Amino acid sequence: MGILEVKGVNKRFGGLQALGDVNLSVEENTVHAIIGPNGAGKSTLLNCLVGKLIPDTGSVMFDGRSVLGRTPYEINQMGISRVFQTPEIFGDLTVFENMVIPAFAKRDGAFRMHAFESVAREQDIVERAQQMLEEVNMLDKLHMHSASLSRGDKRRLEMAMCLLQEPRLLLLDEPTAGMARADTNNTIDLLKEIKQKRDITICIIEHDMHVVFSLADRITVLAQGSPLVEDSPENIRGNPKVREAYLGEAA
Amino acid sequence: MDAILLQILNGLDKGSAYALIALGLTLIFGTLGVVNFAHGALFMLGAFCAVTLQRLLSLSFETIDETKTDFLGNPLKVKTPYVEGWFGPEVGGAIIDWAVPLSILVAIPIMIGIGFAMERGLIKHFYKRPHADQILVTFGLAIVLQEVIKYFFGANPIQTPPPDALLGVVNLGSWLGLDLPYPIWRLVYFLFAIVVIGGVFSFLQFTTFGMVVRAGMADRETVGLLGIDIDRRFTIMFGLAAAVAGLAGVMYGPIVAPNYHMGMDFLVLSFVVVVVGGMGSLPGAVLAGFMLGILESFASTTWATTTLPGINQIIIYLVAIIVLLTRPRGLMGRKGVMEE
Amino acid sequence: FTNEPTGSTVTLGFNVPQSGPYADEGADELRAQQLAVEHLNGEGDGGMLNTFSSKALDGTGILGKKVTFVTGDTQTKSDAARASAKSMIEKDGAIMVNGGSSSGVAVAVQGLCQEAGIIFMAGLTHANDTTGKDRKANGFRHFFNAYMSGAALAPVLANAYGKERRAYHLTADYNWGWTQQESIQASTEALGWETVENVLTPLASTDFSSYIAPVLNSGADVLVLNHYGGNMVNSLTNAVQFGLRDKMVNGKQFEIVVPLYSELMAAGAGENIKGVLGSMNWNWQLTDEGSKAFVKSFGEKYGRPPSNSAHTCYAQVLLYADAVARAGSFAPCAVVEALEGFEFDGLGNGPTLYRAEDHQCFKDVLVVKGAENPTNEYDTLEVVEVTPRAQVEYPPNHPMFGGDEASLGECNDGA
Amino acid sequence: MLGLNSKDTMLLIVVAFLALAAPFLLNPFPTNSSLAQFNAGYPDLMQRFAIFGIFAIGFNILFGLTGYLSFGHAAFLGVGSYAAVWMFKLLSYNVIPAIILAVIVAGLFSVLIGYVSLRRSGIYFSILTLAFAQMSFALAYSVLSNPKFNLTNGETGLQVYGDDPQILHREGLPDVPHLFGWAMRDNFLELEVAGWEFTFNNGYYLCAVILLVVFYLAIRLFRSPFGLMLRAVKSNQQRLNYTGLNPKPYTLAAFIISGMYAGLAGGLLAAMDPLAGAERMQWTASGEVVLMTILGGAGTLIGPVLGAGFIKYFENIFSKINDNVLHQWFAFLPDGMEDFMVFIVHPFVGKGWHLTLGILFMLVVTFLPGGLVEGGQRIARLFRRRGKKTDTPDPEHHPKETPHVAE
Amino acid sequence: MNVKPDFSKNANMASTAPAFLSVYDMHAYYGESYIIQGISFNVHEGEILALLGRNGAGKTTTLRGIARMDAPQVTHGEIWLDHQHLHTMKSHQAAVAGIGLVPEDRSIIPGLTVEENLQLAQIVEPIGWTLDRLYDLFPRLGERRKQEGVTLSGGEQQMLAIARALARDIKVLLLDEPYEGLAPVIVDEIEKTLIHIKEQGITTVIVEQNAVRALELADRSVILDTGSIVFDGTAAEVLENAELRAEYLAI
Ligand SMILES: Nc1ncnc2c1ncn2[C@@H]1O[C@H](COP(=O)(O)OP(=O)(O)OP(=O)(O)O)[C@@H](O)[C@H]1O
Ligand SMILES: Nc1ncnc2c1ncn2[C@@H]1O[C@H](COP(=O)(O)OP(=O)(O)OP(=O)(O)O)[C@@H](O)[C@H]1O
Ligand SMILES: [Mg+2]
Ligand SMILES: [Mg+2]
Repeated sequence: MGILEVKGVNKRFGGLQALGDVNLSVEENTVHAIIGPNGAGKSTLLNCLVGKLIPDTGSVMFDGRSVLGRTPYEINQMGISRVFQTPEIFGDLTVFENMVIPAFAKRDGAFRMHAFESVAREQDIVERAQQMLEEVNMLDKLHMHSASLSRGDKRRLEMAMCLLQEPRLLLLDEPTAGMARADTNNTIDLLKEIKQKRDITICIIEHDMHVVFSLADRITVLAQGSPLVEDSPENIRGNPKVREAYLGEAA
Repeated sequence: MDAILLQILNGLDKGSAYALIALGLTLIFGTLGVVNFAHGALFMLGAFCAVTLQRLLSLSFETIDETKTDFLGNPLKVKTPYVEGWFGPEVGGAIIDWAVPLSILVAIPIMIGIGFAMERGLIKHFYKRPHADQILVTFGLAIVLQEVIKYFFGANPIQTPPPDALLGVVNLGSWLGLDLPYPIWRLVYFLFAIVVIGGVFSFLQFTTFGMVVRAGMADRETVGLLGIDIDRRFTIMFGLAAAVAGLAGVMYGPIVAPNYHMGMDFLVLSFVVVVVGGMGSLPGAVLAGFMLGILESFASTTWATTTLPGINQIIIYLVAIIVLLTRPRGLMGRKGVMEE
Repeated sequence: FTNEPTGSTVTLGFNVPQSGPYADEGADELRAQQLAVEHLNGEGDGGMLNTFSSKALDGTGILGKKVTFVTGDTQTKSDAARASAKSMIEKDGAIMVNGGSSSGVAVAVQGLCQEAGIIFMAGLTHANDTTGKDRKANGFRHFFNAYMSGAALAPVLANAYGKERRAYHLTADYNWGWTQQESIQASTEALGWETVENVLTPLASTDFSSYIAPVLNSGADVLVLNHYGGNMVNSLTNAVQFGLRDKMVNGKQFEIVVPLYSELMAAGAGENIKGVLGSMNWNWQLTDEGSKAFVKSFGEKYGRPPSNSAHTCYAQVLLYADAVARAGSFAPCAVVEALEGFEFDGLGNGPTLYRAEDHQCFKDVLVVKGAENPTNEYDTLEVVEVTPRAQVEYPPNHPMFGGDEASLGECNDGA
Repeated sequence: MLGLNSKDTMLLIVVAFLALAAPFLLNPFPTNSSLAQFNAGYPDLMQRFAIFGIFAIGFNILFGLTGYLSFGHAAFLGVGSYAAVWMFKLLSYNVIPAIILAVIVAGLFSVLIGYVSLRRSGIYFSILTLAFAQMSFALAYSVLSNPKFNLTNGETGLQVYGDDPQILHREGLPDVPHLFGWAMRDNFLELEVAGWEFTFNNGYYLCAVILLVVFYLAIRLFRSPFGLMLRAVKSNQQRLNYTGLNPKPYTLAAFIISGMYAGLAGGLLAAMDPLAGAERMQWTASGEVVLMTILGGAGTLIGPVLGAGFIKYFENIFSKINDNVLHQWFAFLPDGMEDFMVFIVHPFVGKGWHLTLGILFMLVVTFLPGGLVEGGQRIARLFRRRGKKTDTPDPEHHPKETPHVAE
Repeated sequence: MNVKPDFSKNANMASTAPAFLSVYDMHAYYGESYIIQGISFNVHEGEILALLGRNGAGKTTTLRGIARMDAPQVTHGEIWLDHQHLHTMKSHQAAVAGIGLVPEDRSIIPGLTVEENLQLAQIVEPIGWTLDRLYDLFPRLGERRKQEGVTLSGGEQQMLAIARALARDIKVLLLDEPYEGLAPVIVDEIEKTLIHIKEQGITTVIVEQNAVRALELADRSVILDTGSIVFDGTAAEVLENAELRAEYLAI
């Protein structure tokens, strides 16, 4: 029984069957990659996991509890964090403030009326934010307006925000897209390190096979809304069907 | 029965006024995304185009009539309009009489010009600014326009009567055996509204103009990358909207005598209509205009006001609340337009 | 007492609407008040000072102090009016406040002046409450009121249109509208008319078509428009548009009545008011000496005849100054005493009484009608009848005026 | 100090100084000079500055932080005033219960309206709040003032009558709003110094103290995690949701807090002048606070107060300048010139005060996108630049602009 | 080692082959921040230039500067395209002059369908490929032509953005990270397309984090670091120079 159990999920957009009977089981403390052609439904699947979309049929269980019908923030509070395909950050706030918010969410839950404390005086939170920024190499950008970050930096920031929450399940939708090679490698190292340090399950969507094969313990290939195969990375790399439908020369 | 039909007619008429005002507003507000608090002022300027033309046409020379006296006991100065002097009382009188319809011709270029000037001179700098700033600047502009009109024309309402030929009442129901007397000018207004609405719709529907402007609103930058000069089109759109607002005002003059603050009176209402119709939707604005007009008419009946005292005062807002709570984006709103 | 003038001047506060729909009305009031100040200071031709029955004023200001004035904008909102009046009192040291163009404002400012301890002379306020349930010791009203309109109009209406009439009232849905409607209904019913319906219309309405249309099928043959200002212009215009005036109902010609007229409204309504009956406090066409003197000096200065609210504001400035002069003191309570029960003449409207019990002026009331053939732009109304004062009088404890409970309270000299 | 960092402490001290010294600062001209017209240091206007400052600060907590533009905030102000006057009518003229009830009632009212309106965002939210406020206004103006059930006294405004119960009123207490016998409208000190007159009014100082308290609270709120969350709502609600935070209670709390600020302002208005008019709830009044906030600088701490002062100043000072005053000003000029100047200035003052205000709105927002606060910052920067110029040339401006490059 | 641009050696400014697109001493700002600090380079007609560098190096800024977008503000410098001076133009004029930019965030226009997004590109002359031809190139878009553009999957959006650039008759194609978020097979496809485009005589500037792929495709390469050019030479040179790659590209 995995920490995340997706059973028989279907999702239609008008005439389009975006997800067709998806079953997926993610084991605790593993890195599970989902790959597949563009438009296969990977992001849609992720959307169903975090409450952005509600599947037409099927069930999604996280740690034995259903996530369906819960709002995104409840799902996050259950321990699921997500990095989006196009960076979603608080553009009007500074990098530091961006980091502080998830720290509060982690510490105080979905709502707390702390209208008279001062952010600057919450030592634990401030330290936590700085420490995390250091880990992703962004401490020098602490007081920058996050909207004026370059695209790769925005991605790193969003990653850091999610990691700071120490989620039990981290969903990454193409976390290294647009990142410079050096930072991609750093990210891989960072994720590996985090995995080592604490119990975390990672579900990653990525088109960069370097990343996928460096991290994944298991890979599911999605095509046209349904899982094509699920296997270990070695086997996937060797699978001719996958090579033809997806990997091309990269394999 | 007659009473109900009559209220429907009234509602259609009110509705066409609302729809016409909202149509102009939604071009700027719903489509260009500029919160234009000066829209009411444009409507008012339209009405004052008619007032001005009427005044110009009745510019007079004075002759002294010794037989009568004025309020100070001096000999009375009799005024004769120049046009009557030039064309004779018959033709001259008729020209003055037709001042309101004539002013449509005058108002179109004037209002388009005002729209252009307003966009080029002011609004242009505010597309990328927060809505709040747009509110402040257009509100400022509205005040200035109003005060200028007040300075020249005073605060009192000024009658702009329709031509005599369109003055009376027709019985719309005579061929049905019903008694439905209805002012001719209001019918004219209704038809006029339909024509203008139809014209604007087909312009935006059957040309790519509408699509380009919508696209430009959503993402100016990208549209520029595709070689489209969006600024020019925004200016045209503004001119169009100003013309629609102005025409609504010109034709409304005979129904309600123009005064300098008539725009403000309509301003809030027209925003409500546009939003109830749904941001970015032209048909929505028109539909909401007619719907609110008719509902308001029925809420004004004695039956309604005795059942629910004060309902006539709040009906529009009540309906707006209900619509917005049941339909998140108004009647026909498009997603993503001014929802942040 | 508050703002006791110590220097060589005395300051009056003229609080009138300068923005909003009644701005023109306010401007006219202001002109008249300025003229009054000139006359008090001995400039100009003296206007009604020459015809005023009391001769306490001599053109050297008030009690030898030169009169100056400050102005303010009521915006026709009670809040703004009070703010403006307060600034006159607190900042400019005004000893009296005069003017205004709505009953709500009059009542609000009257209350303020009562508390602050200065004299308030109401401008155009027609609701019964101003000198009815909201009467105040420091407040005075020269203008007539809704009850008087009814009392003056009803007989004329009965004469002109007969006693068997069915009236339909459209009434502006706020305090003034209600009191006027109540008064007109009472006085017309007393003469045999029947009231078919009274419909309240929102103040913010501009298009009254949906209120006019039901009139057509109601069986009524008279429409009474208890509206003022823009409301009245629009409702009347709409009624005419719907052909009401050309209609025959119950075998009679359909008629429209506008109980309260003003010159500005009449100008705004244009042709539509031809032949429509209503009432007024005063009109520039009156031919008594006082009126003639006033129209002359106003007309020569501003090139136009004064409106009836201008007349009221002018008269009140003189009345106030005169009371101070007779009392020999600016102290509000002394002024109140001098004005209470004061009988005078020569300010238009014939012999007039400032009644002590409620500070309401009693004088002749005009019934007017829209001119059929105006010879110039100011000649919009013609006087049909001057209703004698006796006919419009009522006891101070009349139920429409707060009954027995209404009281002026104590006069207040302030700090 | 007081849990603020040094910059905020400075700001608070400056505001405190300005507020407490207002009777001096706002009366810079001798009473008999021709410029005395511009003095604003009389009780009523000073009270208004403070009260509308409070109103705008509260509005800014909602709008400046969350970006939710309420177009119906005047409803809370109005409700607060009505509540306060009712307390005067029923209990006594003591302002404490009146102000407390005003805040509570406005708070409850804003729970109701906020809960419903916050189900939508953007312009849809604005129109919902507008609709609620306009309904409140329409009902207060007419229906709720009918003789049978007179809650608001309609057009005239709710006021205290002699026959009101006032059950806690005792002999010896003033018959006007007071703070334990300390009448709001009285002045505790009137100074005359060589042609200058300064009035120290009880009511104003009550308002000023309350203003300082709520300003302090607003600073704390802006710097708090709660304030941060509100700014996050404005920036990216979706991200906030996926970060495990529920935006709803945050925005609702902000809405209620700002509603209570409005109620407080309404209560104070009634406490200074015990009359509550329905126009206080009209959309123009709601629009006014929007304008105040934007004009001063939305999202800044001091901006709304400046904006409120600016608009109230025009309303009360410029509207009172009439031709007579103009003639006095220009009396030193030769006659023809004098008339000409009066002719030129005339349209912009007195009954033309709106025109000036409108022009200033346009100028400020066009040239100072951040409102008056930005104007202040620019001036400050100018001074700083000038001071700095001597040390190092600004490295940021290394390449000179060349004319042939289009922007 | 620090590789400074050496114009006399690489001699592009004074090269014998006439430059087609030429950037000379460009300086650009975002507000107060000085991003592009005087860069010059040339692109010859029909070649593919790879513009490389780390996150935040200023690649996007450079492309936007060339396309004459409102931000950044180019305060100094000249940009020439085929004897026309772009630096006096607005972005729509530059577009008409022959610039086609595929922005890094794809900028699919909300509210418009796929087809409308393409039609929009064909409103102003010069018109390039027909819609049919574009759908042939990207069949996926043909299938989705009635769908709202922004609901496309990430990869589909990328295709649409490229297709939209080709719908106009452009002289220079500026690609900002075109492979980002694309399945490896699709990257292969697009690579082929780019070669095809090159054969049509269209000049291309490509910004890409997948530097090796970009360099394999490109004729020449320019490397940026914090707003300045640190290398300008042939693509082969970069591939051979391990030091350079390690220092600026981390590969
Ligand atoms: N809101 C929507 N309405 C209609 N169709 C949609 C919507 N959202 C997604 N789709 C379609 O569903 C399909 C799956 O999309 P999804 O974003 O899940 O793909 P993906 O696997 O993440 O692809 P990529 O790797 O390119 O990001 C796509 O064809 C897309 O066009
Ligand atoms: N709108 C902006 N306002 C201010 N600074 C900005 C803005 N956009 C980008 N910058 C800054 O300009 C610098 C260059 O950004 P640019 O986007 O050109 O980098 P890039 O090379 O494209 O990086 P990436 O590979 O991450 O996309 C970065 O330091 C970035 O922080
Ligand atoms: Mg995806
Ligand atoms: Mg980039």
